[in-house]
Amino acid sequence: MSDDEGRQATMSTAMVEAIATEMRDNDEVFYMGEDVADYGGIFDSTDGLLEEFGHDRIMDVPISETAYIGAAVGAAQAGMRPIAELMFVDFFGVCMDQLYNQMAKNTYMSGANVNVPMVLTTAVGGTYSDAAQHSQTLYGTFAHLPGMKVVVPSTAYDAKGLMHNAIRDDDPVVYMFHKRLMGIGWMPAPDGPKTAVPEEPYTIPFGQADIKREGADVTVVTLGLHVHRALEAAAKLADDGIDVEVIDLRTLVPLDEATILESVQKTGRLVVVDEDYRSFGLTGEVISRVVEAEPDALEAVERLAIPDVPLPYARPLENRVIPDSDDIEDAIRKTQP
Amino acid sequence: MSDDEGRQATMSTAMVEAIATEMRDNDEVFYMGEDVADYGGIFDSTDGLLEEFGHDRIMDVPISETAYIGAAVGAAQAGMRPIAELMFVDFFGVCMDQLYNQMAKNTYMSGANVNVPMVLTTAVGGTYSDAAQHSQTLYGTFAHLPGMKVVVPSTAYDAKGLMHNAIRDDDPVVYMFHKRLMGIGWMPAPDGPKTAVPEEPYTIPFGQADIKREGADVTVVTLGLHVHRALEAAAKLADDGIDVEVIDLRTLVPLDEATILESVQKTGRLVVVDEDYRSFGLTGEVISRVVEAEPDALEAVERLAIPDVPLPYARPLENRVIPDSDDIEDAIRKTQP
Amino acid sequence: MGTVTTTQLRSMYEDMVTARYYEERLQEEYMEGKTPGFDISAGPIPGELHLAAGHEAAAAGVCAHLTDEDTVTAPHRPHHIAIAKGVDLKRMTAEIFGRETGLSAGKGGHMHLFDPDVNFACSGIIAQGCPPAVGAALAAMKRNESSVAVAYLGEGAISQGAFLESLNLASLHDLPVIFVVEDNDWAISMPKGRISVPQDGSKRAAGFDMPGVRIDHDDATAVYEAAAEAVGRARDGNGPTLMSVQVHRRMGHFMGDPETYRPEADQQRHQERDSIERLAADLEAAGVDEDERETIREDAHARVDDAIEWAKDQPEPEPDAALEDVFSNPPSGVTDEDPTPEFAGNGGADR
Amino acid sequence: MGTVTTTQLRSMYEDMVTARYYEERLQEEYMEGKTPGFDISAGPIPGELHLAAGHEAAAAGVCAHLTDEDTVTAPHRPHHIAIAKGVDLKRMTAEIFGRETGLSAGKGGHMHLFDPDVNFACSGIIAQGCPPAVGAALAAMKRNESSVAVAYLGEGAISQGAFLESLNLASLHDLPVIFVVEDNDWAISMPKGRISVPQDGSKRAAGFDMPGVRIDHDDATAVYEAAAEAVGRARDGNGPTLMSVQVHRRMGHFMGDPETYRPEADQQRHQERDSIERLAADLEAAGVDEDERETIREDAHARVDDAIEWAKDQPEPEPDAALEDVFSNPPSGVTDEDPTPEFAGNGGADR
Ligand SMILES: Cc1ncc(C[n+]2csc(CCOP(=O)(O)OP(=O)(O)O)c2C)c(N)n1
Ligand SMILES: Cc1ncc(C[n+]2csc(CCOP(=O)(O)OP(=O)(O)O)c2C)c(N)n1
Ligand SMILES: [Mg+2]
Ligand SMILES: [Mg+2]
Repeated sequence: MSDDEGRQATMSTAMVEAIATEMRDNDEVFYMGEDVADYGGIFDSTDGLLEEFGHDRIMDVPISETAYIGAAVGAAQAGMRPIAELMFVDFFGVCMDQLYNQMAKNTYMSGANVNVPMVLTTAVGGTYSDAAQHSQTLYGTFAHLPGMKVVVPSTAYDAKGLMHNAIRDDDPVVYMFHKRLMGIGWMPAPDGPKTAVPEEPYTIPFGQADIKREGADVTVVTLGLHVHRALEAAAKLADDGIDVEVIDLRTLVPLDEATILESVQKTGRLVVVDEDYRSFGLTGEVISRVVEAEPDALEAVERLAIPDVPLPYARPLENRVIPDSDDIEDAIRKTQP
Repeated sequence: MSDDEGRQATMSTAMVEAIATEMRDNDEVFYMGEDVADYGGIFDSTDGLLEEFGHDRIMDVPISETAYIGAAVGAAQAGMRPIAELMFVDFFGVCMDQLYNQMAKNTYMSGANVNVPMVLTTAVGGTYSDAAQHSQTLYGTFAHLPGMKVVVPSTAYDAKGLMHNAIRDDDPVVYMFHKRLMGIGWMPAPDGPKTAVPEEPYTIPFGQADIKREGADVTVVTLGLHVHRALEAAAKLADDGIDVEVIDLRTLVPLDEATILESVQKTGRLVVVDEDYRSFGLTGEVISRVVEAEPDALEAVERLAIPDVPLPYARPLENRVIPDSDDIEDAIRKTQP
Repeated sequence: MGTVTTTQLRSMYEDMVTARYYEERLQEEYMEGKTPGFDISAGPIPGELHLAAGHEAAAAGVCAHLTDEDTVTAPHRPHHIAIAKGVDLKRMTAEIFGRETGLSAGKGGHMHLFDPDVNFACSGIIAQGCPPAVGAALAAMKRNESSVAVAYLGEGAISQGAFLESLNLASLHDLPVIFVVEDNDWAISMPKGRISVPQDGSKRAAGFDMPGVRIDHDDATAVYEAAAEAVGRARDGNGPTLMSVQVHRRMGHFMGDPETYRPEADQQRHQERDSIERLAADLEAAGVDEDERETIREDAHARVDDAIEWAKDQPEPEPDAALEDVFSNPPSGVTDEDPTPEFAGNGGADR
Repeated sequence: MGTVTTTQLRSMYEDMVTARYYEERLQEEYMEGKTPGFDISAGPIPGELHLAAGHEAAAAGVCAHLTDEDTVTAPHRPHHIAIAKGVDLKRMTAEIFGRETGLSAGKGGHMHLFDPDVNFACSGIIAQGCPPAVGAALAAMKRNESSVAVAYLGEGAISQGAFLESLNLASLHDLPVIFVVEDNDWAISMPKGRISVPQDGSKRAAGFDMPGVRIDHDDATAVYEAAAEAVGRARDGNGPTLMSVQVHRRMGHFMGDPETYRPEADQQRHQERDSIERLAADLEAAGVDEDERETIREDAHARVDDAIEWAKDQPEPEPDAALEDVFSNPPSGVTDEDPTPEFAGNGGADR
């Protein structure tokens, strides 16, 4: 919506609405996860779905991620369209073989004789002192390994459209929702993610980044929570006459290189902001794509991410390592002539 | 050794020699893995050790990577110095939680109250048609997650010194040996990895890249098998008057940024060659580090890696995606004025 | 001999002699170019090769009860199971030779055979075929279909989380799935007693409230009968079964395995126990005489020779084909017209 | 009441009332600033908080048999176990409040308490404490020490690969390790019957040739006696034991859990079963009267209040401390003089 008209919804509501619609339309869609039935998802990812669809289609599962996510792979190969939830992305290590050696590779290893139409939903992100085993985004970890489409919505509007596309997609999609954006009662979201959301279904194709704010002086490439932190920084800098363009990647695989390049050609300055670990990840990828495609476009570049340490617990420590809008502001200023 | 004098050894011999020496010196060192005892390691990583140390210290284990690698974590926290082998790095998905949520993070999560002096050895790499589940290097996957030192030797000399350092190190070290370099009877190695190796112990500190060939016209940054492929390309290009510098990273964590920068300041041209997936990995990281530190140093840059597809089986397909010396030659030529 | 009919005996025999001859022929082809110096990258068959001579009874005896609608997942040693499940022999062979017309267009190889026509798949990671088999069974239950799923694994895999978690999930929902442990005593160089307690994989069932059955001699008829019960139970909605079948490893773990860790007496013993001869005796008793069996064998051998011949004639894939098939769909996930409603086109843009 | 002495009863009582009061006090502190509107980021205690009121008997009854040399790994709900194991209460509390003098200098928080002085560690990932406990037991065996290891887990964890694989590894080598399942009927919102068969975790032992014992009422004395046998068996080199102890979840899964999924009657039932009152009755019978118990309680409460007071007075860590402690050693791995022999300095350089 180009303005705030229409029904406002939280990100979780929008996401759940897409799931419900697809489930109504297609009996082959079902949802498996821990605490997704009676609880409605620890982060509201299935809120209200049990009432409409019952325990058969909104399935609580044993705390056996390898077994039930692998079962989703098997059901998907049999032609169903399961959605499996990994409660926190930080738990990927207990089921990664199913995710990357089976779900992600079976299509290729079979010469596309077989496909795996499933969605893995998973909660990501920090900012609430959940420490090293419950606060990561792992964006780079998933985007690095081929065979998975990787989706990271930042608004309710995007969350719904991307979820419709994810469920309809014939390939495995990893759908990473940031806890801080969901609009959960006990974890207040910033203002941005709650947007106008049409009631009818719509899709947002993968690989189309979204320019969340247009600007002429510097390009900020980011995703998830940090879209909103970047917009905050941009609003502050506008007062100082620095005109910031904020690109929300929305999907990491596929990556919308074209939109990034176009923006950088305009601004000549690039700040990449990521909530994942700094090295061997997203910031390096975006910068390299630009340098490779347009060796002379960049006059200044900054990368901002978790400084290669696990996520600490205490607030001053966590605040130190997760970039906030002040950090983004500083990074942007550094790129200015 | 500055020339080929002295005893020549294969990479596996050199690696095993370091392990044997450390085991003789320190009763707390032991080795766990599948087929490491009577078989001597599928890739010769423990060849001959059973005879000297017996089944108690060269332990075959159940095919339960989570259990035995986690047991190594526990034994290390109790002060022993276990070496645990993951037969192929491609299997990391069945035990990743122990590797990254326990082994790699316990030091940080305990405020260094606890440390985890263990080595994870693992075989990496393709070139022999072992397909998507047995041919990866996953360099970027491991280097991305904080808390593990990541070592990738390319020669017998380096393999020995790095292994001594790895076992003596008080922190977790992931030691990735490339199958094609080991000098295994049934998988002929190229010429390079067999080098002169002193009989006595020596260490190579982590974070010191090694300039395997000096050159003035272009910097090739690479590691593992591709050090040798780059040297081959360099030799061919020398005939055409292109003087190639080849940097062997040797460790990814820590990464020797200084050596890379110094070289690039000299050559102005950078080719990064990796046997891991292209996106969100090593090539992007190296390029970004250079661009960040020396925004104007680079006149040309090329990245060469697996083009974001799983590793295919048939030879023409595998050859297509793993960079060979011709590909490196081409990439280097593209950087030349 | 209970329930098994002569037709079924004959059909199992056919599968088993096909599989045995197939492995022998592949061994020949594989070793060509690798003799005398074994170089894994030389010769007409690329990569690793795990052959299953001595395992045939476990495949034939179980798959005899399955239709194309039933799902089977196999581990790294899959050929005999694929054959018993009815996987297209020619395209499977072409895949093993790395050819364009192979089941996976040369991308998968011998550990990654997928034939959706008969719902067969495999994976080279220990025990990771179990969860997808449970998933196929779950799909059958959800769709109210009577198909079942079978997950094969080695006795070395009985201590892997993926298998153990699958037992609970299958038992919890009474899913129509059968786990078949092919117990050949060895996990590469590790004898089963060195790595698992108890050694009999079927005993794992006890901790998961499901029946476990052990067939401790590789007798196809005995496997058939145990499987009749297990598959019947699954089809009737009465839940999963765990079977452990004693088989034999007549060859090395993979081709090129020197087997220096293996006592000669053990090798000997595994050669002597021949499930095929055993089944021949059952056939004889059922009135299928050596002449008839000879005909079956000859037909089987011809089929195998044909498949190998055909496969070797197939073209290798074009190098650039390596860049295809990461996704079955365009990366955008959009195949048809963009169903985005009009006003949503600019929807995200300005928040 | 068999083997338990009055001293031991008294000591268990002390641990249990300490733990109970600790959780009640933490609950108060935690909810401060989170009432009426619950915001997980507000108030003096950061992050999630999983309290163990109702679990005390499982901790006290087992840890009563342990010394500082024995290792314990706890899951996400660790305080009562830490207390019974003798973890420094002040530094643990400071850690929970995110202070610089906390056990982990504020880096770990309540799910990541490490006290090497008493060999206590925990992990927030389901069942992943099991393999390290097996490793501690393996180290003890290799070093010929008589120490044992105990891995705690919830009944929700009995279907996780890490636990199941650990059973085999421990049983295979007869390692001195005890697995203690704290069965509080619930895994967050999932009742045990919905996610595991059988529901009694101790039954898993059957598939791994090891003894399984169930204590189906949370009676510290009964736990103590079962643990005496299990720990004794381990110390004597006779291998592992799997125990499952019925406990009760008197509070929500984590603080802020609305428990809307939980029937009132169930909540009621869990409140009524009080292991502390039960133990009080045992103490009474052993001649420790209410006056003496009151003194024990008062001392315990004072210790807890002190610890909390102290913790809240501690400084928060400096932000830049976040950048330290990824490694205990310099990244180079070299602490002392470079022991590289002379000629090796340039060794790699020219190949
Ligand atoms: C998770 C994992 N760990 C290790 C391996 C390497 N590996 C391949 S086959 C094998 C032995 C398997 O033994 P078993 O299950 O008994 O099957 P068999 O080969 O005897 O048929 C091992 C360890 C693997 N493929 N996956
Ligand atoms: C591998 C993994 N999956 C899921 C979770 C999320 N989680 C945390 S506690 C919990 C429930 C645990 O139940 P139980 O083991 O019975 O312990 P309780 O909380 O009842 O003490 C879950 C699912 C996790 N931490 N790790
Ligand atoms: Mg076997
Ligand atoms: Mg519980």
